[in-house]
Amino acid sequence: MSTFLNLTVYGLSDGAILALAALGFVLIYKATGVINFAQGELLLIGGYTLYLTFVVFKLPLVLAVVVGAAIAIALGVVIERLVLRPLIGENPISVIMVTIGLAALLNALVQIGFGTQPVHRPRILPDDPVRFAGAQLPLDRLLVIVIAAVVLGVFTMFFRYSRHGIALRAVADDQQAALTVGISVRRAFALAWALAALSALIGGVLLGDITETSPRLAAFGLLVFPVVILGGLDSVPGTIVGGLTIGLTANYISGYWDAGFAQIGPYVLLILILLVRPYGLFGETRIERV
Amino acid sequence: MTDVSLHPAEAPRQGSPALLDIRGIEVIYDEVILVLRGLSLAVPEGKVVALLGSNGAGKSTTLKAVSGLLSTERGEVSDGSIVFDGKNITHFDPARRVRAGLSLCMEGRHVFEHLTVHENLVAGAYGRRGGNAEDFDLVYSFFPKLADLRTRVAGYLSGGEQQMLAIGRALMARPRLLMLDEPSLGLAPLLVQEIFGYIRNLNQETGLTVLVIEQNARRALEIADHGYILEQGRIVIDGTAAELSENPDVKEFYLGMGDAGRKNYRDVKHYRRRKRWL
Amino acid sequence: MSALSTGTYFTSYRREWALRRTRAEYLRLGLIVVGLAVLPYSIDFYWLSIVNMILIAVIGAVGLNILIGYTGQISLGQGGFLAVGAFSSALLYQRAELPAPISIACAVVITAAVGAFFGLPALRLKGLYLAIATLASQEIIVFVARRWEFLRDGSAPLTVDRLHIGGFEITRELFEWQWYWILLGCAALSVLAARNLLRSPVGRSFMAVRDQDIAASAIGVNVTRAKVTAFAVSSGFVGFAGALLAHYTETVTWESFTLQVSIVYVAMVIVGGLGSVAGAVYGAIFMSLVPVLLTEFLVPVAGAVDWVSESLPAIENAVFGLVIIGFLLFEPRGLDRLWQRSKDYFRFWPFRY
Amino acid sequence: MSVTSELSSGAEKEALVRTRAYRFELNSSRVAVGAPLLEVADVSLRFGGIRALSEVSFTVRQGDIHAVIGPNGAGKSSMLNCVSGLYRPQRGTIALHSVTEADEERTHDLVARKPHQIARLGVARSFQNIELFGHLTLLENLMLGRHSHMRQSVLAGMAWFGPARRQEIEHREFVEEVIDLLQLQAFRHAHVGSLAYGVQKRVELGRALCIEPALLLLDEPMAGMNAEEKEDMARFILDVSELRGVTTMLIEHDMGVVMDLSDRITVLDFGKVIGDGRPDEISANEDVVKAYLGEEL
Amino acid sequence: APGGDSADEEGPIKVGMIADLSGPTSDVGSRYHKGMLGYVKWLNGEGGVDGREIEALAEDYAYDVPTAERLYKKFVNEGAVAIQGWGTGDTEALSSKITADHLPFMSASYAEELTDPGKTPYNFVVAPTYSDQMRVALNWIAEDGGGKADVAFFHNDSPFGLAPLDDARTWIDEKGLEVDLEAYPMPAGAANYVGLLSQAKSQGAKYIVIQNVSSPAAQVAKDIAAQNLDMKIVCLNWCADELFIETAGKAAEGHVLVQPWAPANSGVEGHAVIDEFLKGEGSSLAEEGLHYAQGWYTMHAMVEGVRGAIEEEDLSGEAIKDALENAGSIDTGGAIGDGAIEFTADSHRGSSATGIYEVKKGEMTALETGVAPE
Ligand SMILES: Nc1ncnc2c1ncn2[C@@H]1O[C@H](COP(=O)(O)OP(=O)(O)OP(=O)(O)O)[C@@H](O)[C@H]1O
Ligand SMILES: Nc1ncnc2c1ncn2[C@@H]1O[C@H](COP(=O)(O)OP(=O)(O)OP(=O)(O)O)[C@@H](O)[C@H]1O
Ligand SMILES: [Mg+2]
Ligand SMILES: [Mg+2]
Repeated sequence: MSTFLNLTVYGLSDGAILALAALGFVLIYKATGVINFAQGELLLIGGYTLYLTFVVFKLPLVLAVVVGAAIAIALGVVIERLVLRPLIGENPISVIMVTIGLAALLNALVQIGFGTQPVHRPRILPDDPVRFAGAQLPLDRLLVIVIAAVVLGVFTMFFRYSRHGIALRAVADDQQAALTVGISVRRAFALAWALAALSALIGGVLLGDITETSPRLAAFGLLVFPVVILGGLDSVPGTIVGGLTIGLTANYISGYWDAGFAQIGPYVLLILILLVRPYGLFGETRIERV
Repeated sequence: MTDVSLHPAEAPRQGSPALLDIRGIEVIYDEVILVLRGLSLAVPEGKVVALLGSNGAGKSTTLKAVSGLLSTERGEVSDGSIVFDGKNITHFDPARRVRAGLSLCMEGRHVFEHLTVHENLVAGAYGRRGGNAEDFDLVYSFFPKLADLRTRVAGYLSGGEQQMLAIGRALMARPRLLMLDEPSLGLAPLLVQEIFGYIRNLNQETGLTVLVIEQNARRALEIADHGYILEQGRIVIDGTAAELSENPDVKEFYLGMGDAGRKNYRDVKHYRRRKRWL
Repeated sequence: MSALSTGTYFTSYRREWALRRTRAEYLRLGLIVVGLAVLPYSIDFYWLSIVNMILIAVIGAVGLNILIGYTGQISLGQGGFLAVGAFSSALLYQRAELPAPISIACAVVITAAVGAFFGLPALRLKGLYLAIATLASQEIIVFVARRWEFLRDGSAPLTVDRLHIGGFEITRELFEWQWYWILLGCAALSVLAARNLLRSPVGRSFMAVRDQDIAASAIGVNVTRAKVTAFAVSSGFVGFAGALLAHYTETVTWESFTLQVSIVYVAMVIVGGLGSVAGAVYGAIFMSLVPVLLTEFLVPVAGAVDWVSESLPAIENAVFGLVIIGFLLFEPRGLDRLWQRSKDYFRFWPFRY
Repeated sequence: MSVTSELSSGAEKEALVRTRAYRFELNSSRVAVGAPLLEVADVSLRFGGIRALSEVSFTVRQGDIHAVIGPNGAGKSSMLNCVSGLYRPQRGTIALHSVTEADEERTHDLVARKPHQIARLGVARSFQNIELFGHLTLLENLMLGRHSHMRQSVLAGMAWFGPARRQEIEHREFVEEVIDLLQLQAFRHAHVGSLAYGVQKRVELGRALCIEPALLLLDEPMAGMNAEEKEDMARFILDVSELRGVTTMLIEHDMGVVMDLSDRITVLDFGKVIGDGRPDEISANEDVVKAYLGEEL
Repeated sequence: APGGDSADEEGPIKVGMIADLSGPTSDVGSRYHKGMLGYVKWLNGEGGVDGREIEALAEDYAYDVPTAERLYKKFVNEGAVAIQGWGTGDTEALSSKITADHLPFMSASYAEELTDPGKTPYNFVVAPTYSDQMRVALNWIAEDGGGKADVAFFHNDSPFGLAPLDDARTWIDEKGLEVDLEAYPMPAGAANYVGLLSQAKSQGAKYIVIQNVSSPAAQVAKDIAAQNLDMKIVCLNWCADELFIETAGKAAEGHVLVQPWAPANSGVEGHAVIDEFLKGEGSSLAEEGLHYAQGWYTMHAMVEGVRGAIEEEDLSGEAIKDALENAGSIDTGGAIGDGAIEFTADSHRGSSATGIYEVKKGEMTALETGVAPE
């Protein structure tokens, strides 16, 4: 029982971070129709940004987070402006390729700036364990779950009900029509990238806290794919369900079965789910009428 | 025939000062395809103007140039200027034109497929912070059917329903000039009748200025004050609606009338005719 | 009159179907042939080895382009299918001792079958959902290759004996040289076969599925069959490339077939130009050469400055990323399109249009 | 059967067909003129809570131009989609009759079949919003219309020389005839995506004809055209119907076109049949006028 | 033709180096590579080999096997007389080629099967193999556990991770150790290993032997601390280093590292020369870490082969191989194992002794040094 509880907490916290990473991915996809292969790198940049503000610049924590967020948002906007805007209206596959190039570039920039070794920064989250139902539960993981839940909740509400949320979805549907109603497609795209970078910052910082801040953070980005597919590429709530499903599955597999399968477990699950629901659990069915 | 000017660019502009004044614009796509070749037209405040022309003449391109959509299709205005309400808007970005009071209802409806009807309308009022209850009431009063469909996903509506939504959405921006690109496309006769009725009402009740592209020339000339005929990127004829309806060429090619009323489609023969103005 | 006109049509079809029509095109073809013939005599064997790897990549990229560019089914499973081809041929040649041509042929068939199997989700999935489902196939295939001991020689990786076909054997001294001719032949055949296929009904059905699958089904194209065939054909090419890779590199290990490989292949297809056989060729050349040339170019430049030489690899990667981004910003439709454009430019010169 | 036709006598028609020297029969149906070709019975179709069609029944007879009209959202396109297999109705039957070479009568249940199988039975169609293969040339689009008549061999295709090329030539001749019929010669090698709207509509008709249709389904072939272009399109549809005997089902909102061209009209409203009859009967039907026509005509 | 053209001429002696400087193992790969380059620079400063300089043909392959294959050909083409590789992937992929091309090859992949000249005559393994390290670890665990112990073996989910497993089982049987050994593959890129730990816990394991790189090992240490588990990690080679300690922080305390290369703080005599050299470069071994010394002495071993070949006036791959096999004991001043590297014609196992360290106050503190499996 205590093992189960433990695995559940760890699974949920892994899942929460995955959901944060996936959130940015979904935002970008939904608004701009771009599959962002640099999502893992945004996570990486997020982790290093806090290192920069907190350790290198020695800012107090709160300020470090605020400045970090500003940097992340600026980065998102710059990427959109320099790299993606010129490609508005091009074949989505070409745009995918650009994000692959972007991933290589961002990764290399981190390496140039911070080297290939892990960097060390003081932990932000308290890591004393709490005892509950006979299990030793790590406080930091519990906090990760709470923080991620709040962030995801805010994003979901924003997307569903706010005027800007609707505008982002409108842009995703039909850019020309969005222009005719006065929505600035460029601003919407920039907003999507900024929000994606922001959520990646939160994810990267949390992940860095419970693991390490090193170039390896980027590898976590690959897991975003099964997450978003499970949830549905364009569903914000889907990322939460997808993230938690993948997090829990991987942890249960490695707790009760062969941990090696934890690596491909998510993919097998993904294929099975796609066979039943081709647009993921919550994805929008593409409207095809003739 | 006599009253119809064959050279509109040189013709004196009649009536009140134009709300929209297009002065000799040239549009090219892809840096090679020249579509509009020095097109000029004027839409006076408070009037309904119809723009007619066969497929590919450049009607939609004209509206795209006015609303600033060309850049999304690798097109650009390479010469001439577009003046709206006294301001040269040729190089404004689209959002700014909407805020200035230009609203375009695109050909082929272009509703936001995955949004509900209501969300479509909210998006329509984006430039005005989402619109207020009054705006929604106005739209729902013009299109009562939309009120029933409020929560339906727009992509699954039938063509006519989508067309109403598209016009409703354009109205949410409270435009001064509403541009409609083939609003009757694919609509049932009763609806075409209704939609043109709405347009007339809008114009008469709210003083909204309208520029409408239409293939159904008869309907368009019924509600329009003024008409332009566009062929191969140039205005070839313009005049008041009444003048145009009497023009024999317009009658033959746009109104489908033989010498004695409407021609039966079974009587059409295989031969190529030539429009006299070309 | 009508008899006459059908008669003329008949002769004109042939002319229409010739792959090259104008004199300039023949001239260009001639130049390419001459270039390819003198190439192995004009470069050293390191550069020849790069050419050989490019030739293998050409086969794989042409195959992948059939799937992505012509059928519109994005696949990130290329690395996995290369692995299937490589392991199949290596095992059949090494353990079952089949002659190389037969083992390679079998590898093509096996990979086509595996590809068709992993293509089954494509029947229900669209676009990017499919792309990620194929990512799953990549991960699963590599997982199997990593875990399955049968695919190793004890604890060492699978080694493949030097290629011999009948009495002919590749020699150590002429290794790259002999392989060049073999691979050039294989690549040329593959390119030709792909171009032919794509103007036959099967190829057209691929493109129909890509452009408008609902309309395709309504005019009698069996969309299911077209998609599965596309996966099989594409994987067949990839399997061919994988098998050649196994014999050429003489060692087969799962670590050669990572996701990175899949991504590089997708990059070849996109940078080259989607839906163009020639584009796939250009893309394979470009993506293989850029990193090599970058190093050649940057190492001497960087040698002087200490800081630079320490982060040189990272700088190389950054430049590589920049090259891809810059290139796609410059011409999002790929090298093939760039080529067409420059041809147009000279045709219309000095007029702009 | 046709109300007014300048080519009322069979001999006259035949003569015209002969002078134009067509080698290929476009019409692939051997059902006798006037006999039922398509029988739709009790078809109901729902999308979630929306009833697109309820208990729709009607019959299309060989040789007719059969129009389906009705307000927007009435279910006309959905009906067509059910016939061509793109939608599967929850209830009802759709039967297509055919006569084999050996004069055996056959009935095919279309509800159980996939779209490509239905196309193979000779049901060809065009779409409301043009659905051409935009990146392909006009020729390739039309050759795709021949797809179900061609053998599909990967290996032969790769080899090209031999059977593949022979087959290509054979079918190309058919396609050239359709090009000739629809006067598309000028655009053979153009990518259809860049063609003018009206031409695209014609290409779509051509692609359908290449199937050698037993039944031709046209969804608003004249939408977005001006009077002149409509006249051209009307002429093509009449040619196909009168000269080549192809049975046609037509959805159209232009009442002039519908009344002039069709032999029979079915009217749908809210998924139900509210009228079925000859054009003169329909224009006199009060329900139809109220639900659909308004003051038009 | 391949095989060291420039071999017999005057001028620099070229050695190819395939390094991971930007790939997944670049954290240690770059340290190791720097050590090699440092040695070359130092040696050339000292006058090179018999008056001839060593020229390092070094390039990054980012742990990408096809790139490694390409670089190999490039180095051969440029006349390298020997090759320094790095990881398991490139070592495996190149082993048949170096055999065919007669080029001596060393790398940081210490798989046991590479020590058999009958199979891979040109591969030289300078350090104790993974299997030897494992044997030492098992011996130590058996003793530390009071003769009996339950051991969980956490390994990288690949042939590299599995390399010592079979030998370990055989060893347990042969030596009659009362050790219960269970193997668990570690999924790559996981954010925690609690699942594995709870499996190990239900197995009753008190010792976790880890055959993986240091980042995941450090994560295991953190998870053990977070879970308050009574388990001791025994890291082999690639996770037994300063990186493990730095990354795991205080969670590293008390865990055991089996590391054949002497840590920077050991003060072994062989490190003096390195420190001296690094001082001139504005750095120190403490800063560069033990993998620097590992690279340094691996290069040293190879150069000793080259030196022998030059003495025979035949700078071919065969000659270097023969020289290495007959060089006798190559002294490293205690930098590795029991201090020396020695190859013979029958065995390319350069050394078999290793040190055992405990993490105390963030330092590697020797428990035993120079322990060979027996
Ligand atoms: N994005 C584009 N790129 C290239 N050419 C274009 C583009 N859009 C339109 N054209 C060309 O410009 C010409 C005019 O097109 P436009 O859409 O303005 O015509 P239209 O008068 O609206 O016709 P329709 O009645 O068919 O809507 C056509 O010949 C068309 O092929
Ligand atoms: N794929 C679909 N999913 C959900 N609802 C659909 C779908 N296709 C059609 N509908 C619904 O079925 C009803 C009938 O639509 P249909 O397209 O058949 O109308 P129509 O008679 O062709 O109208 P129009 O003349 O405007 O084209 C509409 O309410 C439409 O919203
Ligand atoms: Mg238009
Ligand atoms: Mg319809």
